[in-house]
Amino acid sequence: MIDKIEKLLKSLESSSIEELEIEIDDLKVKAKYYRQKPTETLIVEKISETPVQQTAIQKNIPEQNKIASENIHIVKSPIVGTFYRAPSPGTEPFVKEGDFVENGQTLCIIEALKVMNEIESDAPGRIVKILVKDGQPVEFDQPLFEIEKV
Amino acid sequence: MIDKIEKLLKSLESSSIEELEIEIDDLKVKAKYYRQKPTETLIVEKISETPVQQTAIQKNIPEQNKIASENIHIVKSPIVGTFYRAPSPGTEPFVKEGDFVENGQTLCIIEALKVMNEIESDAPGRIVKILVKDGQPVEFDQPLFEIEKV
Amino acid sequence: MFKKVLIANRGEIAVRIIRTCKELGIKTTVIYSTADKNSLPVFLADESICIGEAKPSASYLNIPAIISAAEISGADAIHPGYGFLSENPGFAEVCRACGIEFIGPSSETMVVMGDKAQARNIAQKAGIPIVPGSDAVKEPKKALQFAKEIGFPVLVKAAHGGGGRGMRVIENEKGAEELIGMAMAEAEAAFGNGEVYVEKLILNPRHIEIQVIADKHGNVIVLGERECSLQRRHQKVLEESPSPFVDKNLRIKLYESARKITSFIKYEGAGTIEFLVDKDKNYYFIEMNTRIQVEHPVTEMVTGKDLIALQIKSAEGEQINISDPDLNGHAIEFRINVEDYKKNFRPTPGKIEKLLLPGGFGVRVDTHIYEGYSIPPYYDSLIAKLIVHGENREKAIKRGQRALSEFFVEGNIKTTIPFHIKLTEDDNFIKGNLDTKVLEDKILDRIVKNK
Amino acid sequence: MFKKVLIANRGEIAVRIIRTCKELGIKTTVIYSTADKNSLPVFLADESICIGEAKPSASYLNIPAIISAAEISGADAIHPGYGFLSENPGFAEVCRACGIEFIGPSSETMVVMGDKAQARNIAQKAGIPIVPGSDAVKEPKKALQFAKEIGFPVLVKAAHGGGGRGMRVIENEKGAEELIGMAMAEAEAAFGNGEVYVEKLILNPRHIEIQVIADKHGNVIVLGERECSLQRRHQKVLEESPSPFVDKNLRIKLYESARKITSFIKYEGAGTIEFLVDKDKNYYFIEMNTRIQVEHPVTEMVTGKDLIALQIKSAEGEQINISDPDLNGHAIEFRINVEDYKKNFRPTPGKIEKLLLPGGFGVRVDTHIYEGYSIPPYYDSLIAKLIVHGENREKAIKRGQRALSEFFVEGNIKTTIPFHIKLTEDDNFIKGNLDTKVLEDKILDRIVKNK
Repeated sequence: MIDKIEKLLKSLESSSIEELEIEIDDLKVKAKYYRQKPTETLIVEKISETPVQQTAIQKNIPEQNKIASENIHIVKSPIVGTFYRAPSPGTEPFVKEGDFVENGQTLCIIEALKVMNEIESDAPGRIVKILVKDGQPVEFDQPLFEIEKV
Repeated sequence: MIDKIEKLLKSLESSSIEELEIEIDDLKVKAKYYRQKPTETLIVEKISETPVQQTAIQKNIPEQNKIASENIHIVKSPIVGTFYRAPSPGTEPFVKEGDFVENGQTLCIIEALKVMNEIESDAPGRIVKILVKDGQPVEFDQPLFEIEKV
Repeated sequence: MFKKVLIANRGEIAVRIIRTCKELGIKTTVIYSTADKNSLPVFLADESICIGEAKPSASYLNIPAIISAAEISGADAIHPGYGFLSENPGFAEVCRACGIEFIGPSSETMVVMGDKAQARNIAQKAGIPIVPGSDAVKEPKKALQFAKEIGFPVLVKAAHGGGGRGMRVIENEKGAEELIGMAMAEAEAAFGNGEVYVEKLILNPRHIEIQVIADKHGNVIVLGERECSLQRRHQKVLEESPSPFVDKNLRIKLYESARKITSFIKYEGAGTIEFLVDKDKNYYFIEMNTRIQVEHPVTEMVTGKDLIALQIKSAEGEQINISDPDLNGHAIEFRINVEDYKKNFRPTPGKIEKLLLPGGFGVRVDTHIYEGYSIPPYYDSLIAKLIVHGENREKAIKRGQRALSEFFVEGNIKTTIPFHIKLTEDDNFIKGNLDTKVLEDKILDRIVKNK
Repeated sequence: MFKKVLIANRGEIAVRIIRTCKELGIKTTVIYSTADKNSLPVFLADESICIGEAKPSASYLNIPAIISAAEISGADAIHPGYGFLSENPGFAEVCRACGIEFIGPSSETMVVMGDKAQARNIAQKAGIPIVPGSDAVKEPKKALQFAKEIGFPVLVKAAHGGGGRGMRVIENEKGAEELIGMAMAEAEAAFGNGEVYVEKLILNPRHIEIQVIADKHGNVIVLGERECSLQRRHQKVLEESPSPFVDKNLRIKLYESARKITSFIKYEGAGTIEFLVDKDKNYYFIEMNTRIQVEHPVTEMVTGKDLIALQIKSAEGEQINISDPDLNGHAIEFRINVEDYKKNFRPTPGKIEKLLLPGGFGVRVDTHIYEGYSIPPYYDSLIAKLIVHGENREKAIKRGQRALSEFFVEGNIKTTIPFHIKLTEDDNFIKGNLDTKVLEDKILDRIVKNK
């Protein structure tokens, strides 16, 4: 078994895995690789980053790092489509800022290919901010809601 | 079992694994490798500099920074040409390693355009090292002599 | 004219398409996966939409996400590039069902030409030479019978897939049936269909292909041939145009055959007709690629025609009534991959710390890399295409050597640049003595061992 | 054939020459100043020799040091590039006296063509049209008399220098003598010789030049014209070939004149004959440049000929017996300088922190910059030449716009890239309504004020 572990560890040498944990029967292995981090100094960062373009869609994405504080959970879009706050035009929105939501509660609809996809909250808490506007196109992984965990 | 672990640990010597934990039955092993981290500034330098080519002429230039210690003075070539240690073929060289020289004393000749240019010392001291060979082409600013100030 | 084109691809071909769209005054939207957030196409396009995770099935092969992105961006056409969904008739179908023009031929054409057996039939009906061989067969015995009829050696090939899987060379009758059975099992495992066909094996053939552009009005333009014989594991490594082997007489015949089949199937857009050519200059249709190809720039360099522009023009329904362009000079494309050629061309994705791209007269670089770019490990290893043009083949080779010598890529990666430098010094290459096996049989060993 | 060429220059033209030498199998040595230690030519050449301090007089104009470098490197020829010593007859003389071939014409030719008055005389003798005007004159009164003879407006020009110093436009007789006197005083101060000549002023002329290559056997090849009318303070900012103004008839006449004068002076190497062309397509010889020019790539792009290679071939004494090449498509060169065009084109040397060079079909970049390079403040501000080629002028402009849009240079510098983007959108430029004053009179203000 150890031989197999050895083979596995070596084979991951040039991967980007940083930490690995394996438990199999009674064997438990934890490994941590040294990965050269590209963020060494400010200068390197500036050099190595292509400025990300401001597109119509990206423009409205707040900087994730800024808001990702300890208590704030971000609900992101799992698909590309159009964001709607209410089940149909003219009806009440699913949620408003300040509302408390349960895990699994519907937060919005994203329409993709004429299908209305209900997006559910993946954490309970209070809606602090709704990051996109009704009818706005959203891309994959785009932050939609800030939820304060309570 | 310990043998196998030993083998495993050694085999990972040249990997990039930094930390490894193994638990098997009642055995628990924790290992931490020392991985030399490239220092940050070094990388920046490497990135931003075009590698200077090794030409026939430049190959013989010692790294200036290394030798430029407090007491060492470097006499550099003021012109492009061919370096000669002696006034004419077969005669004694102007100076040898170990010699003490005065400010203004002739150290060598650099021939350029059929003209023999005598190069004088611009500091008094002991010749520690002669950095180019007799008959070798030299470029502008090329280090010729190391003189230890006394 | 299209107002906005969505590019359903990544890497250098996405950059390539953006460039022509810009020149045509068409807006561009690129889709991208989370792994390509900092990629050059995302930076260069007018608009970019993240559509999914890194793995291709979640992003570049994710049809619903791509269509949804096209809808929210308001694109009126989709360019599929090469690879990914470019030869997927279902995708073309969905695009059109959603009112988005798919820049490529009809899905019906893609279905037919995507099936080797059907494509052979079509070629035969169009009256162009094909490699003597069978229809798709299921039973090993029947396959053996065909093999005997056309004579050994023969090639057994999967009828419903490519890439060399399910492919077997059978030298003679001895053990032939078992080998055929194995090929069928492989094909079944790889493509879900065990049918194969049996072909006469053309010994040491050249792979020569003809570029065509057809509009929706029946005009077919032929844009010269490409010599693509230098291959490793059926992957092209270097292409050129014109072929050093094709003379005027053969060119006329290849042009005529290419035009025939293109017209016969009422093809629309850019397509490539691949031929095997034996040492006596007999040629045989093998397949048609219904998309733009990696190596299209060599054709652009010798014809002066922008193939992506013509492809878009065709999709827009415009008339393309130009005559077949003359071939001017000679062009060579070097595919630069992040691969360690000394270690069996193992991919080496990583970060580019230092980059100098070659430039100057007669040098073109199509690439998506830049200094500081990290090559993600999820996609193919092509990082740049270096294309050189010269007055003749000899000058093009010298220019290629010069350009390769000033192409510096540094980082924790290896590229095939040193491999190409050695390839250009190889006698077989310099003399143009090429066939589809020459690289693997005669050149590779010498290069790897540095002789 | 030369075995080793020493390149007595720096920057992009040094890179340009290294490239062709590599393609020809000739070794290269570059000389450099201490300021250019980390420059691209030093990196790309086979060999490099530091010859002096940063200031040009200590290095790139330092004839003894350059000759000494050539001797220790064993170079058999020197390429002077443009600027620096390229039009210095003394340097050519010394090279040859030391047994080193100077890649350029004879020093006698350089002397004659370097003197405007002599060059005019030669042109007249060779039977090609010159701007009506005087010989070199010393006395203001004599100059005035000539002015009256040929009619106002006239131009008074220093006979022994260039760059606009000692130059005066005189609209009419009133105050003419004083103005002439001032011009003479300026010429005396700038060039140590107050002689001027008086010329008929051609109103709103175009600057159109003809590229020639002549071998040592009397063959003269004419390689099309270049339209260089877009100038700011007599400095070219953008050049193209062919000229949108030259028709077949005018081209024949310009070719004939260029060939006449080249043959007449038994010219050797690459040369450029500059003409002014008025709105009625009358043309007048103004001067001949006895070197390769910055804008030579546009000629290379439309003729397919490598001018540096032809220049070297000529210097080697080879026969160049090709016919005048046809002009294929259209090429435009954008000179990219580190200058702040909004602040009167003030130079802004500094470090390049981030660089993306344009690429793809029909795009050529001649440059010596790279990411991380620091532009020294001692030399001129040209950092790159972007050359685009298209099937016609309209397509070349679109391609230029595309290429400029993807050309990113970041750091504590400003470049003229945004200036060129606006220039390509200017109506005068798009319509080809060009003359030597149009940029300053009609375009610049609008661009700077961002109208």
